[in-house]
Amino acid sequence: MKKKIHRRYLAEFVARVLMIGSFALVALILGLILWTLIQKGLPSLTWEMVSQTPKGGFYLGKEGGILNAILGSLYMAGGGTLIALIFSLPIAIYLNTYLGSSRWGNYVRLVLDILWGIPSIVYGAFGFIIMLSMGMRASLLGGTITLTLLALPIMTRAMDEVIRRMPTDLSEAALALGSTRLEIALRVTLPQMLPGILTAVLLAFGRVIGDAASVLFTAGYTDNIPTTLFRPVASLPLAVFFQLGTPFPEVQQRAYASALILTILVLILSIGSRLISSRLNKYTIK
Amino acid sequence: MQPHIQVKNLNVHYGRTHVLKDINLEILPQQITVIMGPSGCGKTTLLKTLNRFIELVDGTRVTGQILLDGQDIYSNDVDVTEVRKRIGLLAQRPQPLPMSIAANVAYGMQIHRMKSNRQEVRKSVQHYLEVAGLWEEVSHRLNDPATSLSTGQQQRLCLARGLAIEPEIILGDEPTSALDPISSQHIEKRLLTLKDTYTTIIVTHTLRQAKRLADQVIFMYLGEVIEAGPADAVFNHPKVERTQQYLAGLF
Amino acid sequence: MQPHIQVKNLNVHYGRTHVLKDINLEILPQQITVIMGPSGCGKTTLLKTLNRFIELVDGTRVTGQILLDGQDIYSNDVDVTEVRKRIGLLAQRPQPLPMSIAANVAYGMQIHRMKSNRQEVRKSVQHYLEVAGLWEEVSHRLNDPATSLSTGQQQRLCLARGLAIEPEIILGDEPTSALDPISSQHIEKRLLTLKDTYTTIIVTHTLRQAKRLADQVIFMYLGEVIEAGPADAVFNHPKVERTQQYLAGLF
Amino acid sequence: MAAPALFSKPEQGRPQDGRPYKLSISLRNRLNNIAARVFWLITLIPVGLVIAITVALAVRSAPILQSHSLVELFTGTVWKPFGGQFGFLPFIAGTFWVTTIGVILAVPPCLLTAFYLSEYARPITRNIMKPLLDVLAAIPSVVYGVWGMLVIVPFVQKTFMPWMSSHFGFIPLFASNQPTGFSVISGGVILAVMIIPFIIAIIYEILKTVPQDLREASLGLGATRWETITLVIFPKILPGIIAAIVLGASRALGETMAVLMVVGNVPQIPTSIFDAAYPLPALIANNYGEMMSIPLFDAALLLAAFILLLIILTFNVIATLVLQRILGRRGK
Amino acid sequence: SPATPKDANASSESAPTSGVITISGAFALYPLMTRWAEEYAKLYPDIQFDVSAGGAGKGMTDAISGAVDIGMVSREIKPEEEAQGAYWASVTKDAVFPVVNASNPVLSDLLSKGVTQEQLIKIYITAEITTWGQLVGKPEITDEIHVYTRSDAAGAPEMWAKFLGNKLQEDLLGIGVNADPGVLQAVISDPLGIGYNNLGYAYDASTDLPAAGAIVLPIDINANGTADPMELLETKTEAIEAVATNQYPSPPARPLNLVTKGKPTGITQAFILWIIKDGQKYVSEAGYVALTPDILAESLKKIQ
Ligand SMILES: Nc1ncnc2c1ncn2[C@@H]1O[C@H](COP(=O)(O)OP(=O)(O)OP(=O)(O)O)[C@@H](O)[C@H]1O
Ligand SMILES: Nc1ncnc2c1ncn2[C@@H]1O[C@H](COP(=O)(O)OP(=O)(O)OP(=O)(O)O)[C@@H](O)[C@H]1O
Ligand SMILES: [Mg+2]
Ligand SMILES: [Mg+2]
Repeated sequence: MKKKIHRRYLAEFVARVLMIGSFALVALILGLILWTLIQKGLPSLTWEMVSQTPKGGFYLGKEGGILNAILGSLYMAGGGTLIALIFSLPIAIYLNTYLGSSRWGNYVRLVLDILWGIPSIVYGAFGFIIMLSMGMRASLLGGTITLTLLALPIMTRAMDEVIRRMPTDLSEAALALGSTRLEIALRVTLPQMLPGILTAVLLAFGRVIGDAASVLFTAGYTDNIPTTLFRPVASLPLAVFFQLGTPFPEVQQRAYASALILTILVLILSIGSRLISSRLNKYTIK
Repeated sequence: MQPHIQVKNLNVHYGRTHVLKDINLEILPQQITVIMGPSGCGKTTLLKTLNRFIELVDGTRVTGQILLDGQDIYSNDVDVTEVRKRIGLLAQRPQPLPMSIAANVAYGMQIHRMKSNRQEVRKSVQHYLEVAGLWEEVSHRLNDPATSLSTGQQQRLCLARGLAIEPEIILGDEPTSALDPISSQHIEKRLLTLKDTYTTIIVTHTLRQAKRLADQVIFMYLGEVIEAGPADAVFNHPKVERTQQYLAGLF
Repeated sequence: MQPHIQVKNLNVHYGRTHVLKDINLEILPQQITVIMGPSGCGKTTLLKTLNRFIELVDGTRVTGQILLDGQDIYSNDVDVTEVRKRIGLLAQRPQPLPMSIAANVAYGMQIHRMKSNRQEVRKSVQHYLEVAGLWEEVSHRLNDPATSLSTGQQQRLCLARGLAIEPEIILGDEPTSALDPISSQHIEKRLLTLKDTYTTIIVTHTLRQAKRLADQVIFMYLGEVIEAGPADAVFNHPKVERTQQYLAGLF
Repeated sequence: MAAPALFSKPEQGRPQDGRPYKLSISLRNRLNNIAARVFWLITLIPVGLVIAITVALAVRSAPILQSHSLVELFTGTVWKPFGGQFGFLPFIAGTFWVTTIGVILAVPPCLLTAFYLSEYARPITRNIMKPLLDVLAAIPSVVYGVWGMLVIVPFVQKTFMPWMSSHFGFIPLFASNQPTGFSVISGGVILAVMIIPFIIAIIYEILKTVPQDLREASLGLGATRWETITLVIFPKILPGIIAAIVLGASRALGETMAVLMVVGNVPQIPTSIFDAAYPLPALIANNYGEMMSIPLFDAALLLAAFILLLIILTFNVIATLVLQRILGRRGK
Repeated sequence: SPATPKDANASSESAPTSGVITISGAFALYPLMTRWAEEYAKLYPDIQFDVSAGGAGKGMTDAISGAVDIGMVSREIKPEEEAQGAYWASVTKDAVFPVVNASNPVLSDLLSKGVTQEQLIKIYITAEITTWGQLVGKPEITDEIHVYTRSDAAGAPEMWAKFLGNKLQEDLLGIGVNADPGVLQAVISDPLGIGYNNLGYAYDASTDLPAAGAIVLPIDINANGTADPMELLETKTEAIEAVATNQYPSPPARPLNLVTKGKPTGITQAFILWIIKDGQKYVSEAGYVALTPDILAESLKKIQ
């Protein structure tokens, strides 16, 4: 009964070493990137950075902050993610609860995978063309819609892959009580799959809050705090992009600080929502 | 008496396997019908056919008719949800829903909007948990997840949940298989009292239970109904040799 | 006789719930020990503690000792896999592995490299399916997915699969609950023949089955062992009032 | 006994034989049906979007298709748009190389890490790791790109490439023709790092849907955890794993900024992993500014997007077919 | 309430003093533009600015398509663009300088001899010179030249190509790196690298010297085989001086332009005029090169 050297245990051991190894590798890379951000960004991360808008000389290394970009990103990414959620949840539910493994479902999945693979810059350009043809200029509205489109495929597909694997016993148990599919979706599938759905939402949120190319075209940039839907709006990734592009080392440092702010925002959101979900999570069936 | 359910020339195939063969049955209202037969003979399949669960399994083919009060439940314009509400199935493997113990029982009442306020729902939850003989064990932990119950407790929970939607017809697939004799008897008693309101179909492997409960008995073997009729007749004067053997095989 | 398993001061908590309380037991080798008790009293928990399954549930706390041939199975240098191979558990809810029927039975033999070639594996698969009384029903569809079996068939499959790894100790959690009496008896007979090779612990709710099988009996109630001893003594001269009541409550 | 009709009729809402008042089933069903219809309509959004994008790209890339033959566009290797030469082959090859390397590098650690997190790791490790993965998915591409330039490119140039080419230089795949570190491999590494959080997160969630009973069934037979993973869990969720990898690869195909910052952007067909390459998204991103101001160039760039779309489509269709193959074989 | 101009020299009196001006385009002009915008908004608090970067081409596209009021373009305007209505005025000047790594193996030779336009063509266009030894006439040195160029379409590479025999960006050889800081970074971390950067990147604003780790390669403009003092641009001040006085060739020096769709009107016109007149005093403060008076006058004429 004592641990013996045996081929099987060797395999287990090797596998475990490999797993811990790759976990360590992933964690290391993660750490390395975060460390780069912290090391380069922390020194210039001041309260001024998050509480003020850029003053005229901000990009020349003078005073100011990126409050405009923080708010802009939160508005656009938050709005985009929420709107995308409104659409992707029904799609994911429809694909699984209503359709099962039908052909149409697979077409929709294929379509979503394609959308997911299209570079965001194409979304940006596409949105730009459409906005031009409608006489619109770069604006909060345009940016939010584009980010919605960007978030939709990953959110839907990630949810879909998780919901797809819900045990059939569970939906049968609910069906036997005379539930309609809608009721199963809302009262059984959602609570049971909540962690997976949350992960999907967070992945999509991360994707859109970090994307620069699409908002460059459709949301533009400004040093002002957004006030209406129809004016250009700043965003964090563009702030990073612009600051990195300046010749001044102190401004480039601020780029890292901006990226760090974005990271912290996402971290807070992720931890917060996961905490809430683990509360609700107590009833899931393992 | 008008039969509540009529099964006519029912055949069920899973892919190439022919599982139910030419079943013809009449289930009488306000009686307990017990289905018996060796493991794998098609009892669960028959029950699943009665509430249209069978169509959830890929690759099944159902032919023949099942008439509920004279209406074919497989006809196109029938509303499946309605069928399943009226014909409640207690599955062989108890499967709690991902919610608390109380919410499991309340679920059906809520979706069917059977109660007008929380107070009533709470009262009903208690009532049906008592009917299933689970109330005492869980009254102090109604908000625990239903998965934290033991298998037997889960089975009783599913029973409570199934009765709570007040179906017309109860299909019980070995509803006491995981229970100790005392709990079983508690439930049997309930089924007997409820008999006048419901039409009940029970699958069981326990001959004693069958004898205690049955008004009508159906014997199945290899996908066929080999004998069916009033309990008394079937148990005491089985006509078919197989049934005799089966009954004799028990002790 | 040296006890095969010794349970000393065992306490198990699920979170705040104290489920097993101060259990002390000795399981003798080459005997069948039957555990009885009302639903929810902790039988499954006890079995899961014996093969260290309990640690897979989040938030459990186990204190006390379980000695297998004198070695504490919860000590740090013990290999869990080895424990689980030596103490085979037949779960209360049969759970087929997502593979074919034959592969389910062969699974254990293959990971333990118990057979040297395919031919032998195939022979063993047949052998154990016969032991479980399933061979006839499935011999023509060994490559079908195991999930396409009926619940009772799945239960027998899990039995075959569990016996195939030739454990020293068999823990059976109501291993015949979904079976008809004839299949049950087939399995009971097998368990009796295998008794000399294995140490067997069975949970059952059927008093008759218990009487047919038991060398030793353990009565549990609300997480405690209230009476334990040789079958004859416990069934015929129960010392504890609860046991008397329980035995009387049957029929 | 006059039983109520099974068919959905409005009278169903009335109280029946003294039983409590219920919301009529037909109303709930109507809700359900309305939901089904609305949901169906919503699924049309992505479909419509793909069609719209395809049509838009096709229309806008039409000018170049009129003046250049498809063969010329797809087999040409010279990219001099102002000289009228539009050879897309280097870009297609670049896309292929970088994505392939990225996915190959990402998949094994992703699988192992997801398995580790779900099957072995203590809850605390999990709870720390998951938000970090969320963060990793959110860091802007430019930051990855800069990080790649600061860390990966020098590492490849000064350490990895010399070592590889001194040991394996005789294999053309590892020859150092362009010893700057801006290379296919750097792009692949960055891509791998960028898609890792997506793949791990999705596989992890899929692993969480595997019923605990199944693990117990295998462990109860004395299987080790690794055997349980490889023999039971892996086959069970294989379709999900493939889907997760396909999603990761699709992301890799479309990633732009980070890759273009480290990949060298030389329109040539790479023959070694240390050669520079020029993937399609990089082509679009590098020149997006000039789009629309010069018509034929505009058409060429949109054709690049169109080609990328076709590549993603082909890739996904192949993946779907492979998946169906696997499922089909298992069905037997 | 209409704001009263605090500046007596305010341009056209009739121009409205409130509204929104949107601007996008070249990264090169972005920092300076935000400065101008701020100063101008101090004078006319009711005028709001939305300034965005994104590259010269983006500025051009946006301006032509009417997506913004002003596009910032750091290159020459092409005939096609003019045909589509692009109207421009030069507002400041920039130049591209070749840079090499500070630990280049033949650094002293390079600094004493400089490189001629001819040699640069052989490196960047025809690939006739591939080693540093070849470049300085010491064939025993076989270190390869690692050529870096810009991957993104922008003013700098266009001007650089134009300087190298009137070529196009697509003719430039070398590893493509994104944006000015990218090329600089690549050269700084590669001892065998050569690249080219705009003024602001080639030199460090705070030290007045070339960016740390990099050396600005003197161009032997008069092709006399040595780097004369005026060709050896050791500080930023010297470089600005050389560009401002047209001693540094043009291209690679070039004016930076503001583009509008058609001749600007209203507040846009007023703002550009202000830039050309009063705005010029912020140019050198931000490290840019002021235009010569004649070019400024020409711009003024175009806008007024
Ligand atoms: N995960 C859990 N969390 C909290 N309580 C639990 C959990 N699992 C079981 N319990 C409780 O522990 C007690 C013992 O459970 P156990 O499954 O051992 O009962 P059992 O004797 O096997 O019952 P049965 O005959 O119904 O299977 C029950 O009251 C049950 O509700
Ligand atoms: N999905 C399926 N595909 C193929 N065959 C199936 C499937 N489900 C069940 N069967 C077969 O159909 C037969 C009847 O199954 P059913 O579940 O109705 O039996 P049962 O009478 O309920 O048995 P038990 O008492 O063991 O529950 C069995 O032989 C079973 O193997
Ligand atoms: Mg059954
Ligand atoms: Mg139990």
